[in-house]
Amino acid sequence: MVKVRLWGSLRQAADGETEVEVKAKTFKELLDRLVETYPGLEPQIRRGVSLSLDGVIYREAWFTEIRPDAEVVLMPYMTGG
Amino acid sequence: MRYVAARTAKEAAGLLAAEPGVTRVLAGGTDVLVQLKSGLVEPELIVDIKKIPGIGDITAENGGFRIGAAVPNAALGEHAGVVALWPGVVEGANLIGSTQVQGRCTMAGNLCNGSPAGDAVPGLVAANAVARIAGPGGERDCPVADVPAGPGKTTLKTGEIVTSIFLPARPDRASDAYLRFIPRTEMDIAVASAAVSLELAADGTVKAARIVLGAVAPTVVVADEAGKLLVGTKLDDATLARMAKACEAVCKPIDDKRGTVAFRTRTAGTLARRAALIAYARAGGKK
Amino acid sequence: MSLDEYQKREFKQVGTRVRRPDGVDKVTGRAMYGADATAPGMLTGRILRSPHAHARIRSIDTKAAEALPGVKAVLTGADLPAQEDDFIRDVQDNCMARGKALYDGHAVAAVAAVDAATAKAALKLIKVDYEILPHVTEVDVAIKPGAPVVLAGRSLENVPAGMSENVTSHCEFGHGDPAKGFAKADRIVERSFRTAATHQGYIEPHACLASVSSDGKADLWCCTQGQYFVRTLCAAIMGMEASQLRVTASEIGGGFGGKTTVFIEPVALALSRKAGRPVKIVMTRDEVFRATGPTVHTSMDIKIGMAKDGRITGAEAHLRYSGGAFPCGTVDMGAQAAFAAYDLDNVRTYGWNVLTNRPKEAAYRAPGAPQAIYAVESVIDELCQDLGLDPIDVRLKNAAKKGTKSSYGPTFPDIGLVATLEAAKKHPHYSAPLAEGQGRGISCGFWFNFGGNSCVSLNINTDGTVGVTEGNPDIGGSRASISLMAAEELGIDYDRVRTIVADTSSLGYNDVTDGSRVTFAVGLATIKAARAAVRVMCERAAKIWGIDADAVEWKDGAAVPAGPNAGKFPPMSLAEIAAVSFETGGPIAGHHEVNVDGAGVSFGVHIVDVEVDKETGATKVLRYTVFQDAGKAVHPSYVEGQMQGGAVQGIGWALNEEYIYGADGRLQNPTFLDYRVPVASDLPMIDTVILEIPNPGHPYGVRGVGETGIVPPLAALSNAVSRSAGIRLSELPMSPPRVLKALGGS
Amino acid sequence: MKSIPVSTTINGDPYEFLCAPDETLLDALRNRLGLTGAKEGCGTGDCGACSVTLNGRLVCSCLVLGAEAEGAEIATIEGMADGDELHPLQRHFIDHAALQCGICTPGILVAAKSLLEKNPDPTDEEVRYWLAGNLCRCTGYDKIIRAVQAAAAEMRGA
Repeated sequence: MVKVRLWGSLRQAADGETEVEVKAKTFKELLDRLVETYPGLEPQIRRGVSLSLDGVIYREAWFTEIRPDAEVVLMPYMTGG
Repeated sequence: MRYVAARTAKEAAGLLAAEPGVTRVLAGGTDVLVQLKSGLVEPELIVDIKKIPGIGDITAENGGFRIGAAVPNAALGEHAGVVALWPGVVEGANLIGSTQVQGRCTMAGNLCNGSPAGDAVPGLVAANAVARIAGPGGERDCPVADVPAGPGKTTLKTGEIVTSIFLPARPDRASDAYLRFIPRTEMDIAVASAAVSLELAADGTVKAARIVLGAVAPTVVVADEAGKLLVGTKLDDATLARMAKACEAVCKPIDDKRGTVAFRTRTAGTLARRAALIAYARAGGKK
Repeated sequence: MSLDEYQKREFKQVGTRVRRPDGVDKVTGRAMYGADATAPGMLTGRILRSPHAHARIRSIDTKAAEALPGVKAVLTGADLPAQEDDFIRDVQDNCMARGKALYDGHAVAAVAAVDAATAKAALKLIKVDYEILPHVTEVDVAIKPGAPVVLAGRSLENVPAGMSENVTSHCEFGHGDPAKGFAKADRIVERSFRTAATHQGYIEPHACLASVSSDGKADLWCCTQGQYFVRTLCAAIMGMEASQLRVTASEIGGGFGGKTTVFIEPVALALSRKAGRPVKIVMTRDEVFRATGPTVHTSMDIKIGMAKDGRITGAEAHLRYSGGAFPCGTVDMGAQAAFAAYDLDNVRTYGWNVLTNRPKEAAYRAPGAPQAIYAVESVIDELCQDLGLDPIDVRLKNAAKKGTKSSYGPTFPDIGLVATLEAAKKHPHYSAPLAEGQGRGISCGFWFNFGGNSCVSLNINTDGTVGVTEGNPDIGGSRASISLMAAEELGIDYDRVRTIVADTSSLGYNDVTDGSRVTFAVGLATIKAARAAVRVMCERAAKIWGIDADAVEWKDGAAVPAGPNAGKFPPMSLAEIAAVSFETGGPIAGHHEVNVDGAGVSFGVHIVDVEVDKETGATKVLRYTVFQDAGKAVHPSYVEGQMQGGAVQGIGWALNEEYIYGADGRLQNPTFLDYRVPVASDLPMIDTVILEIPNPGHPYGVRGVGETGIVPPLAALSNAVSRSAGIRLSELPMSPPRVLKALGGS
Repeated sequence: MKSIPVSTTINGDPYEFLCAPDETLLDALRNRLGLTGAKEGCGTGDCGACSVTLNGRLVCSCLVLGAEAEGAEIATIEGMADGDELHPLQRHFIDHAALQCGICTPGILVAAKSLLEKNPDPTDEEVRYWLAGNLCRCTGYDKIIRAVQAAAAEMRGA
């Protein structure tokens, strides 16, 4: 299981939690599990999310491996200037 | 649209008078071409006056100078005689636009553009400068102060063009100064401005003063009362404060993207005070 | 990517100040920008724009325009296809209104004609029947229930019930409990701030030349920060296949985020398809201001509690951003960045995006961050003043560092904020005496930096020179830095490498030049492409020597046997291997395609001294110093240039730049005369101090440098002006009328 | 609108072209003569990207009618280098990293050359005020001022 930190406004879609646990070994699995467990997260995940893994931000990268003890933070997908 | 480079002032006046549509006189073009670009005007006829003999000359006359209507302000600033006699007029003229604009823009154009914020105009009015006007009926002289009639408007009649501006002689112990306020250090239109022309008595007190404010009313404003307050003084702080208030009293500005009524009014007084001190020092006054 | 990319090394090329490859063309006037392209039979395209802030388009009559001799095509929104995807539809509807004009300047029709005069005349013949609707241009008005609705039905599921339909999204970030934090504070400051919309102000107006053939093949030349993204958008709008549309980026005359999307390109393509001839569109400056993508305007409430010793106990921000008439996510980035510089136990940011009748926002250098950080850094400065604390000491006491749980979630790896603050503190500027009436301000700044999709192809020419092909328009000297990295990796001179920017048909997809990503991400791809070429060269040397490829290594620009057991052969240089490449197996190349992650965040600290004229409210900037963590500075001059340019854009934002709307909802100042970007005489020299804290996610330790520099100036100036004038300012820009009013002078 | 024939001298070479009466010199240079080094950033004299000299005076070519070029001497960025030898200003702009995107560079170089002809030893402030009509959005002007001063020093033989 990996602990995933959500940002505040996703709380309502995740039973009021800002930290949830799902079983996943990769970024893609993580997203799939999140959508299965918390369907309310689907619209945001479809719009795009980034993933911070131990402080490094990944914008896509489905197959990024996630160790069970890794710090995983979901972030909005970012665009810049 | 037609473009004609007139060979004489008479030809220019005739062309302009004969054209029933919108016309523009082209000297430096720094306002006319902006109007064309923005689509603000679509003239039927543009008369370029730069080829008229003598119109690009500065000539000494009766202790003063006659400035041709096509003299670019950069050339004015390079003329040591004019700079020495009317430094405030020249500094106003030289504040218009960039170096590039200075290479083209003229005092006569600034006057005829009719903007209350034109940087050359307050100094000319403070100097009691006189415009020479050529028209279908011949030539006439008109105080510069009487040319502007409101934003974008002048008292010039159909077919009339300004051919030169005369800056009169002035006595010893006299000088002038011009200050404007802009948000940046360059490239802006004046939000408020003030020209002050002073003549001092032998004892260093002010003998005559003429204060002219820009960008605070539909045309430049001669602040007569404010000027009178300076007479007989050496510009002590109390006098200057009264003078600034008197300037504020004649301001009737508008609120727009460039400044508020309150800001323009307050700043006009501040600039008049500062310009008076500069003119006073230039005239040899010692406090 | 991972955090073990970085390896400490001695650089030979990287870090030197070489001449840029585009230099001679740019100083001689030869460089080709967007408006410089021509094509045989080219038509001139022009766009008709709405004079209304908000109006229903009842009908558009184009008959008279079409009948005008010389007019070859007329276009309206009805000519473009319906789009399923919200994002594409918004881009398309922004390029050409459909149903409603949503802001002053919104395109409603376009023509292509044989020359500009005919096109201009044709626009006048188009009759648009408008039904004028109530408009709203201010975020604080648009957010209120009952405000005119700009676009209905666009609120996301995360928007709390009961708000205006103009509120399209809501976000919340943070951890801990600010209320508990405030309870521990000795002093709490709560203030509201507003920032005006600003424009990137690139000097080159948007320009493009489109040529669509009857067989469906199309070419588009344009000034853009991302030719591939232009292709994606235009192909979707035009219903074309990506392979049929080749987009070539011209030299770009500034972008700063504003050229990351399309405005005129689909219009030119559609006109060209209709007319059967190439069509060129060049925007006027008026069009650039009214109808491209300025940044958001904002309204913000900040509350920060501080203990007497300077420790921040609690922090909260409410951010209301408006990116104009279409939804945007900029407030999310502002909300994440607001408190990123600090190690806080109790922090919360809330953000709302609100629609207004203004042009659709585009990115502008660190989008969303400067505004929020301005507000936060202003309140911190006020707390420092109230508690009698040194502003750098307070920031050091609270500074985020390795291991800090950031206000937006992730725990920071190695970051450079403490080092940057310490450099600022010990710099002579910080301790220089100030004269009476002068004020000194400081501020921290932050930006995430991006990686992203990057493709690089590197060819070893037979004469020993190297061609690098990459796909990101060079906006700040990236061709030089990419050449430097290729030269470094290959062990050859910089002068032997030439880097070019490819069109969309020549390389795989590249993300736009944004997020300060190019030197980092394309640089990484370049290094890996060079390594791939090195592997081939080592194999060739091995073949020539008759030894195992594993027994050859690359050293100082040459293949050498790897150790005494490999055999004794003299080094074989790149040029020597290249010279016989045809004989040893064929041309040699390396390439690398990757979606790069591992971008390193960047922090900056700015110090500024100002003097406010208390009689006019005018601010003079006296001295300015920028400190920024760049990671490895590949080309120090260009790093400095980014820092200086960002600082000056921020100075303009702080002092004079603003979008001014009239009561009629029309933009009042769409000119460089009244949209006042800083001019040379407004400024002092901008001193720079580069810190090089390596980014663990890049082989050379590179971070992005392009964006962070615009973040600190807003608060640094505001804090300096506040200290000089003896008042607290809370609105940008600090134009003289605003400052004089705050001083009670008018 | 009837076109006007214009005979002029550009960078020392004779040119003849036809232009519309309301056509700017900038448009004539760019669209009729292929001299695209002067750029249009604003069309209203506020950015300086179109700077050229007209009879020795620095002007914005967007504020000059093409017809006014009749009989005039015009100098543009294309005439600044001597063959393949760059003018010292051009060289120092490259060496001092005084350009980034480069769109303002031709106008700034033409303006700076005109300054140094008038004032070979300007102060930084004089350079800044002379160039105030040339907007640069990339550099913050710092490196531009330094490059102009370095070129001025070289040209003075200092």
